[in-house]
Amino acid sequence: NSGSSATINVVGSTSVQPVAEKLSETYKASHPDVKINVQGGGSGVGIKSVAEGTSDIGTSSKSLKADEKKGLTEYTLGQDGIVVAINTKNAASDLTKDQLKDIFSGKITNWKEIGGSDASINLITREEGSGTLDAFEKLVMGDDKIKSSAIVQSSTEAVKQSVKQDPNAIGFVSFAAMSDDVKAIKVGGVSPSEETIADGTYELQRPFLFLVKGEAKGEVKAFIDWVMGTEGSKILADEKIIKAKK
Amino acid sequence: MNINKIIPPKIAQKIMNGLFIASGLLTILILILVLGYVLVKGLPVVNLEFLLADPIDSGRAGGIFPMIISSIYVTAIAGIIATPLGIGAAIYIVEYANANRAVRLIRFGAEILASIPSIVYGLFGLAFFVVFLQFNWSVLSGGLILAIMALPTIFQVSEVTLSSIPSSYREGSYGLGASKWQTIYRVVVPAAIPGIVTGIILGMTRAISEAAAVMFSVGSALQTPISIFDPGRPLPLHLYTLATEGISLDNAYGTAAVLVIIVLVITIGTNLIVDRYQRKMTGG
Amino acid sequence: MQKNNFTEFLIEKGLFLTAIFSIIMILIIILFILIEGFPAIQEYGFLNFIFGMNWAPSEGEFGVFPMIIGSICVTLLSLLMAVPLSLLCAIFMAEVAPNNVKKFLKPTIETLSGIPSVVYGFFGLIVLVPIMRETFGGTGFSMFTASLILTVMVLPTIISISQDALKAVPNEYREASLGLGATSWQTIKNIIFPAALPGIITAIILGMGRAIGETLAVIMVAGNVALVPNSIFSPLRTLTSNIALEIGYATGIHHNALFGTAIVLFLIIIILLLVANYMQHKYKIDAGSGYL
Amino acid sequence: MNRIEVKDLNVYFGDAHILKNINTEIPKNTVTALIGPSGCGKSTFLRTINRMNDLIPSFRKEGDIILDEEDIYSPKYDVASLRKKVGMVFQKPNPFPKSIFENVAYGLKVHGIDDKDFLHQQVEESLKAAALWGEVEDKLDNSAMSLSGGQQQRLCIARTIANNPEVILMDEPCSALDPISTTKIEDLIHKLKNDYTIIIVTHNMQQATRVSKYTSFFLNGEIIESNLTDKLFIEPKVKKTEEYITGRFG
Amino acid sequence: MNRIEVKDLNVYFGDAHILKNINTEIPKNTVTALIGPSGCGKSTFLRTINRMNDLIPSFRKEGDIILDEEDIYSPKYDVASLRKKVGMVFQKPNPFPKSIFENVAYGLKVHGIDDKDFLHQQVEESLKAAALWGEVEDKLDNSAMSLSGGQQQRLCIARTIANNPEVILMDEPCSALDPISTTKIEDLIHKLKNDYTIIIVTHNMQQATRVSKYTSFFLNGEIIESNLTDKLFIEPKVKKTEEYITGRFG
Ligand SMILES: Nc1ncnc2c1ncn2[C@@H]1O[C@H](COP(=O)(O)OP(=O)(O)OP(=O)(O)O)[C@@H](O)[C@H]1O
Ligand SMILES: Nc1ncnc2c1ncn2[C@@H]1O[C@H](COP(=O)(O)OP(=O)(O)OP(=O)(O)O)[C@@H](O)[C@H]1O
Ligand SMILES: [Mg+2]
Ligand SMILES: [Mg+2]
Ligand SMILES: O=P([O-])([O-])[O-]
Repeated sequence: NSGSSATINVVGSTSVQPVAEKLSETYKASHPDVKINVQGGGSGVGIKSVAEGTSDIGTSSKSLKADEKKGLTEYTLGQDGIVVAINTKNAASDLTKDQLKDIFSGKITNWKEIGGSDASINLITREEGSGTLDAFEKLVMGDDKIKSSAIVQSSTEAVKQSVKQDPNAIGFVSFAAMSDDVKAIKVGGVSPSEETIADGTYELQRPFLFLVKGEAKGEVKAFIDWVMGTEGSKILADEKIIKAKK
Repeated sequence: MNINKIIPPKIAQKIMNGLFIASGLLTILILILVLGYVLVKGLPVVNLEFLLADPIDSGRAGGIFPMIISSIYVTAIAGIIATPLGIGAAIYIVEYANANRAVRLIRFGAEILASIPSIVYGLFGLAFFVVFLQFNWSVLSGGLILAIMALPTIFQVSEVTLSSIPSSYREGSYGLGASKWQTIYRVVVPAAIPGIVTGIILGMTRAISEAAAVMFSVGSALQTPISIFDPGRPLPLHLYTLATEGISLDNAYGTAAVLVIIVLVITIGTNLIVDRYQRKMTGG
Repeated sequence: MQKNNFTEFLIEKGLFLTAIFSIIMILIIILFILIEGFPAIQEYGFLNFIFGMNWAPSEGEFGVFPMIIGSICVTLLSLLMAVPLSLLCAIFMAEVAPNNVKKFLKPTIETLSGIPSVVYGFFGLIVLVPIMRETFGGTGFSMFTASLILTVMVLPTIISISQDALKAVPNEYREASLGLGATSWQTIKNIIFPAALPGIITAIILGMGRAIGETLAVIMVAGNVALVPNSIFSPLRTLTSNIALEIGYATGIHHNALFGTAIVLFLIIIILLLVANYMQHKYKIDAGSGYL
Repeated sequence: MNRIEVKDLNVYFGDAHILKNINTEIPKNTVTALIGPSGCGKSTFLRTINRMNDLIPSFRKEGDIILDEEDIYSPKYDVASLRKKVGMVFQKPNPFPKSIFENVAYGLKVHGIDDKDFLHQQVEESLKAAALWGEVEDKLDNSAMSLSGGQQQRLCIARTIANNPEVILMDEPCSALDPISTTKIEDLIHKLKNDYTIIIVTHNMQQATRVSKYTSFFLNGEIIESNLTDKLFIEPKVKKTEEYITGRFG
Repeated sequence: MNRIEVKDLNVYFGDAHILKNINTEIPKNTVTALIGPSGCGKSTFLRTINRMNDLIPSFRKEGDIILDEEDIYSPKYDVASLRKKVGMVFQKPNPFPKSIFENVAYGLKVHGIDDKDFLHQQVEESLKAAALWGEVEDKLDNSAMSLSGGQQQRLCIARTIANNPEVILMDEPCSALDPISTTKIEDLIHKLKNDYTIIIVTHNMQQATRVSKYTSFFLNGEIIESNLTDKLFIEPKVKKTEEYITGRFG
């Protein structure tokens, strides 16, 4: 059904979903004849469905692997920061990337080793394949693996709630979804903010992507052009999706 | 029976009564805790605007009207399809089938259907209804998935109830020259109504509260579905997105509260009707 | 008459179609799962898949053994808690409670099954997990926490269906037993419960189906650690959680492996159902075939 | 003329041989009484005539039952129309869990009659014939399950005759009735016998003599003696019959 | 001495006033017969004495029933022991869906007896007393549901007396029985009456005169007349009673 009617199906990443919805809401106001359905499912579903042609635009919250890229055109909406979050009662506040790596790989197991009280560290990670985890692993863990006994949560909010409830927990969440009921840790002295993400000094970040099979055409192209244009960029900025400076 | 000698019947009765009442109270406590949790957290955001407005900003503001309509759509489709299929199959098994192996196979099939995880239904729905049958992301696809999910509950509960109907009712009817089908729909099914309704309620409450199974098939669209081929976003799915992506926990609870109230109204209403019906039939 | 018989014939065949509908659906679903899941099992090896201890898709490791244990443990533990509580409560409602309590209790309990799993998940995450952590130590995410949530989730199914089965037992039996001076507990135990047993077992099987199939709520409170749990307070991952957690991102062999998980789940469900059916068969009472 | 002919009938429930070599004829427009000790197979015999035993899985029969020259067990015989033609009052009253009115109207409705006035009139007439009208006319909408034992029995009689059968099988229709109601039911039987063929099971010898023209004596699944009622009771041919009807039996 | 005293008893089912101002006494170790037309409240009266009507939600009563000087409806009265003491044979035979043996042994087992030999002996004795032994001794393990109507009725009698009650309520215990079985049950009643208090509902006037010492005549929920059976049947005081027992009623 792609292209033939004035309906655009946007399918994929649940992290991108709210932004995509906001975009389609505004776009439809000025283009009443176009219908845009935003459907979640996850980045994998987005990549798969756009490759199979069942959706017009696939969305992803992580960069694609080489074999996934085949035949797809990527449009980067912007960067989302990954914030390492701890409980507001926790005294720790600044960690280096190496410390983070040691914490998540299980070499550091007690908060007192890194400036907190004497309590063991409860690790909260994300599920295999999540865009957030993908970025965190690439940027922090390097060749090390996250300790296999770490608690796995399947969504940004669930990680936030887990950290909010447990004074000894540590996890990582999307910058766009950050709020002050948990505490953001400085990484290597840099605290996450729109500026530090934009200029790349805050290193933990991942892209939000729109994917199209082949070249974008017709209504789909019009929509993507609009998204990448000034009006779209303004909305993306409101949603804390940050355009990289370089 | 030996237990009688160790614990006299009267004491046993007292102990068991204690246990019954304790478990009744425990269940009530759980009820109050869970329902109370949802209502206390959710009711503050529920007002007329919340019920009747479209969501704004992915649901951070505005209301949940399209979700209510979507929920009605998918649940109705599920009910319209699963109820006759479930009851029909139960009738066939209890009243017609006598080949024992086929019966056991069908029963076993229903039990398996009842145990399949909703997420697998979700994936199956995507592959089968959305892609293969070309129903696209629509309330129809979602409703069909929910129908398959609700089917085994309706079937199994109806089957048990139908087989507990005394055969003297059937004999009375056959004795008057009623055909098999007349006997079934005039005597046997009416006598089994209370149980069948329990099955339908349980099947439908499962359908109306399901998110994972429709996640990949209903479309998640924020606008109100008009035809069954339009995409929609049933309440549980909206709630799921609001809650897990950290969009608005308050509105998530509000959505949950609305859903709970809808279900509560439906179950209480149906139970009252069934109760009155049953008393009229049996003269209790 | 001729026409009448023809109608009857049509009705019978129509009902037959509805009856085999679930079989057809099952076959389609199984086929779908097999097609999607088979490549992974073939590539990774059936035994490696089932008995492998390590699940690490990024490294091409697909062992589901810890999840098999997780699913079975969580299901059994929750049934262990839910079945006695629900049956006692069903008896309470059918035989003991005053009329107005019954009238209020049944619909509200049924409403419990209309609360979305996500809500149970959040309830567990925000209310139950901290309590568990403070009471039993650890992270609070555990088999026990997940089982508690599942217990609450399957209560309505088991209670409502068993309660109906109990109520359907003809009053004559009750009167006959009470008339002999049996206490109401003796009447329940010796007469009513056995007569309602087929319905009660159906209730338990449906409850079991719900427990083993539940996903979203379990994900939020079980911890999802893919290791064999060593106590009921350890976190664990179930087969269904495994699918739900990763299916949104999985592509290629990883995607197939998740469907392989579903195949394993199917096998477990079939084994559990066979056991349940065997027990149902074994304890079925012979009600005779009398007519008077 | 014979309405029903039974030839070499043998009935089994599983291994138990319940009816043994039954050969008998039921003449048209008369009342035939079946007597015999409890458990001898009277109900089984009645239930074989309207194929009610078909519902019991372990049931098996040999021999034939011919109704109006047709074998009722032949595969092409329509069972529903058989049962419409051959009405039955069961031994244990088995009202439907419906209102009193619906119970009596049931047979008519099933056979396609839905004219309200006609239904009401038929229900009233049948209940009057079964001597129940006076007790229930104000509560036709109440559940039949709340009637007393004897009232339920009369309701089942009304339900059967409302359906206008040609043959009526009555399995102890007066067992739960007081003498006055019994008399009324017997009057009903007398009235019906001009147009209907009636088979009645009774334990009451006086009743058998009062209502029936023929009587068959069952014992252990066999018909020991069949004769005109007057003859059978006054000069029984078989010793066992005599012993039974004089109460010196066993 | 009086075993049971009934004082100003009124019974309602919902709005229906079923028993009206019943005042009567049931003397010890005698047989009292209750007679009256169908639907007059006899079963309801019996079921009020062993509190079986408690199971019917719409049941409501006023007045007192005193058994051995105790009010059986007082909150602290133990209902189970009341029903053990006051056994009942129901109007409609209601065997359990269990084996014949289990049916009869049920009461004993419930009261803690599990000695196998003793159970067997009791079951045999009770079945013999109820004149059923001969017919079922080879199939004690068969389901009680496969018995004939009269056999089920005798089974229920056996089940009740196996339980050794002190008071026995019998609601038309012989309605489905042939004359010979009836005689045997009447013999049983004669034997029991020396040690037990028996109340029997019967539609059979002869039976009432044969077995009972006292008779009460019920009509429309009221006791019209109570007297020694001989007196009541020979010279009834009330016109209605006379009309009823002579069959000229209504
Ligand atoms: N559960 C009930 N609800 C309402 N009315 C009832 C109920 N049970 C009995 N009745 C009514 O109470 C009256 C007395 O009933 P009962 O069973 O005591 O009569 P009975 O004297 O035993 O009659 P029978 O000889 O026919 O058994 C009847 O008119 C009957 O319709
Ligand atoms: N479903 C059954 N399975 C096995 N045996 C049965 C079944 N139904 C009846 N019987 C047996 O068949 C015999 C005849 O039963 P039937 O009901 O015909 O007796 P009946 O003459 O009507 O006796 P009653 O006067 O007591 O009603 C009995 O011995 C009974 O135990
Ligand atoms: Mg019989
Ligand atoms: Mg009565
Ligand atoms: O849904 P995701 O953005 O986590 O892929």
